[in-house]
Amino acid sequence: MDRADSTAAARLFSARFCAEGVSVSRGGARIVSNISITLEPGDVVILRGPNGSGKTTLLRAFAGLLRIDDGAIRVESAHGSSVSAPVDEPSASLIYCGPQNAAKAALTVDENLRFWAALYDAPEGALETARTAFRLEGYADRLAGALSTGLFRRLGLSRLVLARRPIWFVDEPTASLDASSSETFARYVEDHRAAGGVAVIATHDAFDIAGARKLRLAEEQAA
Amino acid sequence: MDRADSTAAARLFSARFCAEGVSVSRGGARIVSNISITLEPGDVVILRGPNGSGKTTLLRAFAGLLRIDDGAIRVESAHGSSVSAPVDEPSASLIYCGPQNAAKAALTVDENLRFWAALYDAPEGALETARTAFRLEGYADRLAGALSTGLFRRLGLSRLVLARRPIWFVDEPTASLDASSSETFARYVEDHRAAGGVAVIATHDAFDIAGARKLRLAEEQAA
Amino acid sequence: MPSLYEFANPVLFERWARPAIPWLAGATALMIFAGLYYALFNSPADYQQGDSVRIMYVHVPAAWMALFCYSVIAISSAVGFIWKHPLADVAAKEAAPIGAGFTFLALFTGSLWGKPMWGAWWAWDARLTSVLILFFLYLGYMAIWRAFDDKARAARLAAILAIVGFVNIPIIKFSVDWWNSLHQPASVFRAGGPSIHPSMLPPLFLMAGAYMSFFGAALLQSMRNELSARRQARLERTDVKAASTLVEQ
Amino acid sequence: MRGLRAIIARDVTLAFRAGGGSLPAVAFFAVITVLFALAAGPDLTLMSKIAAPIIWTGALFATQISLDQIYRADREDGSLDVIVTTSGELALTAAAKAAAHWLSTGLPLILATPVLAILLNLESEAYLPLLLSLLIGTPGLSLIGSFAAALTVALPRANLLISIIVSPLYIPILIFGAGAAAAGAAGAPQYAANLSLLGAATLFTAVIAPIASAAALRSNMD
Amino acid sequence: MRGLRAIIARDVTLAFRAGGGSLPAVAFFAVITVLFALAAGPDLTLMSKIAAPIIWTGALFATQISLDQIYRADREDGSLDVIVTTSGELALTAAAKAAAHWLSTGLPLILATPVLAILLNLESEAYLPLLLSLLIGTPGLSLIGSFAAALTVALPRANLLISIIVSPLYIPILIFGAGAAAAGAAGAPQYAANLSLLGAATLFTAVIAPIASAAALRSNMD
Ligand code: HEM
Ligand SMILES: Nc1ncnc2c1ncn2[C@@H]1O[C@H](COP(=O)(O)OP(=O)(O)OP(=O)(O)O)[C@@H](O)[C@H]1O
Ligand SMILES: Nc1ncnc2c1ncn2[C@@H]1O[C@H](COP(=O)(O)OP(=O)(O)OP(=O)(O)O)[C@@H](O)[C@H]1O
Ligand SMILES: [Mg+2]
Ligand SMILES: [Mg+2]
Repeated sequence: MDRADSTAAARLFSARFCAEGVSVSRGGARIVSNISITLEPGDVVILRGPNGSGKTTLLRAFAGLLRIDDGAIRVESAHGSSVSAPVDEPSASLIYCGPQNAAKAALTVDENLRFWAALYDAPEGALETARTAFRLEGYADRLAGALSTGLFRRLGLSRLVLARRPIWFVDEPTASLDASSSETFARYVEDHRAAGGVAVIATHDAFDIAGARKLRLAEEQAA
Repeated sequence: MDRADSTAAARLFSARFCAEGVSVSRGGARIVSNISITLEPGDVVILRGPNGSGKTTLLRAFAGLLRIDDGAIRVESAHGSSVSAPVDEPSASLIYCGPQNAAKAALTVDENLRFWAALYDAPEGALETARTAFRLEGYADRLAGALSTGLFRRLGLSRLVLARRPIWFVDEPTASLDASSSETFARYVEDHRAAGGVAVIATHDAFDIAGARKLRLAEEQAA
Repeated sequence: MPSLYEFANPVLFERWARPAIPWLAGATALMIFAGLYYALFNSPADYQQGDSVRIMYVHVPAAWMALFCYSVIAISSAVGFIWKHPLADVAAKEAAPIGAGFTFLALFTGSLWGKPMWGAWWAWDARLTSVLILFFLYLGYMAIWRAFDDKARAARLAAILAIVGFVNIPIIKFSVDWWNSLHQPASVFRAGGPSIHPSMLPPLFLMAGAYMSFFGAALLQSMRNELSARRQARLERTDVKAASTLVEQ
Repeated sequence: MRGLRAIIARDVTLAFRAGGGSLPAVAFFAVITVLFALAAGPDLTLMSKIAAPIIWTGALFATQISLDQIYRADREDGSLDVIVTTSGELALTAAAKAAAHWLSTGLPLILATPVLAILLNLESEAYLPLLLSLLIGTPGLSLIGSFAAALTVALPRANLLISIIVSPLYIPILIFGAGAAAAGAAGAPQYAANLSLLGAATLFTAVIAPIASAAALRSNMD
Repeated sequence: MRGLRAIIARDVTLAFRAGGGSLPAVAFFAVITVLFALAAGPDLTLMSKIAAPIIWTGALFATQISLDQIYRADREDGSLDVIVTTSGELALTAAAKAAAHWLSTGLPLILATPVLAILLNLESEAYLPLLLSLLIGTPGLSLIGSFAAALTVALPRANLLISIIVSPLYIPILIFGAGAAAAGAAGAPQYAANLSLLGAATLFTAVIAPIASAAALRSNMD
């Protein structure tokens, strides 16, 4: 999406994300506990923390992809009305982009994009926009399985473009991207926040967004 | 492996790696062409380049895991005698650590380590060393499939410890590692070079090793 | 009056289950003894089958229990799934091995009986196969419980399977009527009253009663074991790893 | 609707592409049938007696062998997250996945049946009942199977568990299906009854299985 | 040696763990047999006639269904790189992979045969020839199968191709194996001849298949 485009979309995005006292367990062990956070339109959070601290766990729980033990998760329109609570019924205003890329190796780049476009009910031109946003034009007919690691990651990230959802949870987006692609992604996040979008980005990289809140997941000091 | 240990191993490692005019194709298209490089004992190369420029391709070719179109690859003992040419007969002095981690999700961390130890014919204590080198002690009986991305990567990298081979080709080692684990890895590479080892490390991260050569694969190889 | 939920809460459960177990065990012993006495010495040999008919007193109640235990599992699963009641999940889980045991007993004794009656240990008719399949259903149900470390998830998934699998019970029950079969149709629990010789009924019902109270005793005991094992596991887990929290940087 | 159609189209494409996931099951079954005929020797009447049961078993087989892939592949590459979070009604999505599975296993099997039936020396009056029973019954198999797949999606490799779970649930369809095929071939009066019971079983499954699959998928999110 | 033993141990562990890779093939086959017998109805003499061919077909089936996994799983998670680069002699490694496959499919099938044979009403004098023929023949199936797996390891999902490649190669073993089982049951004189031809076929395979697999694996590196 070029910049003018997405800024024009500012009126679309006005969702607030709100988690209160969220605790999540995995394999019977408590991984994160009592997490509260409120994200107003335009808020971007960069989430850090050592390996195994629960970043992925938390993002998946926020996106309604993991059952929470305690607490509440709400997505509200900025006017205060509750749009939906993601647990059990993942909300149509959220998107989670995990470390896997949700693309099929046996389909071409374009076939993958078209499949997502249908699922996210993206409009006509979105495919083109997604292709250019992450510079995949040259690979339209390439099998996704024959892409390099970073190109495959770019394909995965292009879901963000197709989905056009206000609330993003993105997990290690830049893990195998080259410098210029990371840059592209960062600009794309800035456009998203300018349009009133919300994003939580888990990363280990030097990746940064001006004005983003920095949060850290760390093991509780043993009480 | 703690530092004293590996420095003591210095006499072991004295292999030289030599590639001359190497060209590699994939899916019918030439990806890298006419690459020549010689690595003396103690040389570390940090290989960079945009996504799709052929870093992975090159490392796999060096490690004898990909057929080369042209050129020659030799591993020599430092005294000049040719130990082996990796194509068709991958050399016992090389190890390639790719973006996948070669670990089985359905086996525990320790079972994976023990399997590698057998393949690399590692001595008794090596298992313990590998566990501590990448701080996996707490996870010995955890199924590898239930590790976080970064912990899984650490498990994958611990092959380097078990294999104790002089020539390393490591592909995006730090991609999902937290800062302290990247640090651990860097120290580990330094020990390796101090012991006379050779390493080529492809990365997009800010990762660096003092005194390492920096090489760059420039072209993005579009379809 | 306590609500159903309170009645089934683990502490209360312990309070009434513990004393109930010896009574049930005693009843089992008595009825087994009486039933076997009747079955072996005080009931007529069949005019066709001779003494091998006596396998019936072991076989038939076991087959009934196989169906009954599965129904217990399905009902407690539904309660556990809908009202999220942990005791119901535990009851379903612990009823499964017992039910599988009865199913195996029915298969085994039926097979023993089949050799003199039909000339083969096994025949491919719907009744026999569907009991075999019921055995698979039990195995699948137990396998789901075993496959997941996370007990809450295992409970939900096992419950879904048990409820869906319940549709098979009527099919097993009525397969003899619907499908070509060597096996005889129901002669006790059937429309129009029992059609077997009245003197065979007392030992049959005594054995059925014995199986029933055995089921009760075994179920309560293994539920108690499971509950205390879970308490233990919970106690042990707290000191494993601290959960993470968010801090602003 | 657009999403559901896309899911079906994609799954069928994947099945047929590059040796795919579920189409091979039919080829597989055909090969096994030929080899079985070879192993059983040249007794044609024997063959013709077991032709219909063999083909019905083949339907079970072709369905079962590919179940594992219905959700697991999507889960492993992250697509399942996308599918779950974009589906308006998860039960409908589950139904679409089952439909795609039928299109790439049940349907090819039905298309292959006339050829296999010739190889197995099926009597000519048995063709129609067999095909009809397959047409009515196999969608039920895919529906039940995809439920089992949803139940076990989180387990690393669950083939064993799936086959244990699925076999009891297949029984009604198998009994009525094979029964209809046999009765139809013999001109027996139970033919119609068996067919309508088969239809009822499949319809019932079509209602229950997607709901149960959706519940299982939700419980399996992690 | 240490590496080869580790490969066998790991593959067998994986097969048996969590519903594993190839063990289920046997369970799968058992379930299919049960369902087939149910579909075929209660004719016991018919059953006893086809019991041995069914079990031999089951051996092919159990072998074939799990071939796909022999190398592909290792390739996808990167283990194949490790195995290839550490193996002194790749043909020996290929033989070890085939041995592991046999231990987790052929052997369990042989162990399950007595039970399945009871269910299928096999005549008592047919047990020994059947078991003997399986014991001699199934290693050949695993060896041939692992060659086909090596040949197709680079293809995304190659089940179809594998079954096409493998079925003609299986024919000799199937003919001598099923032939030996039948002749032995009937007390026919061809019994010994069939068994020794079967043994010869398996031995020949044991020499050729690992070498061919190694060559195929090398050509498939990328
Ligand atoms: C492995 C083989 C067998 C299995 C799995 C089996 C299974 C069953 C089942 C499930 C029932 C309960 C029926 C109901 O409540 O409606 C039952 C009852 C019965 N079975 Fe079997 N059976 C087997 C062999 C036999 C044999 C060989 C005989 C004797 C010829 C036999 C005689 C009976 C009788 C008399 C009943 C009581 C029927 C009634 O009064 O309701 N069964 N069996
Ligand atoms: N399926 C699972 N079953 C059991 N435990 C799990 C599972 N997945 C993750 N865990 C554990 O939960 C903890 C948190 O994992 P998570 O993936 O959320 O960490 P993370 O912060 O994303 O780490 P990374 O930086 O390595 O990605 C880890 O200890 C991990 O081993
Ligand atoms: N199996 C394959 N078949 C055909 N082309 C391939 C295959 N694998 C990779 N390629 C292509 O080869 C080129 C180089 O890929 P390679 O993986 O070596 O890049 P890379 O430098 O490692 O990139 P990255 O930084 O993204 O990991 C890319 O254009 C890629 O699409
Ligand atoms: Mg993570
Ligand atoms: Mg790369």
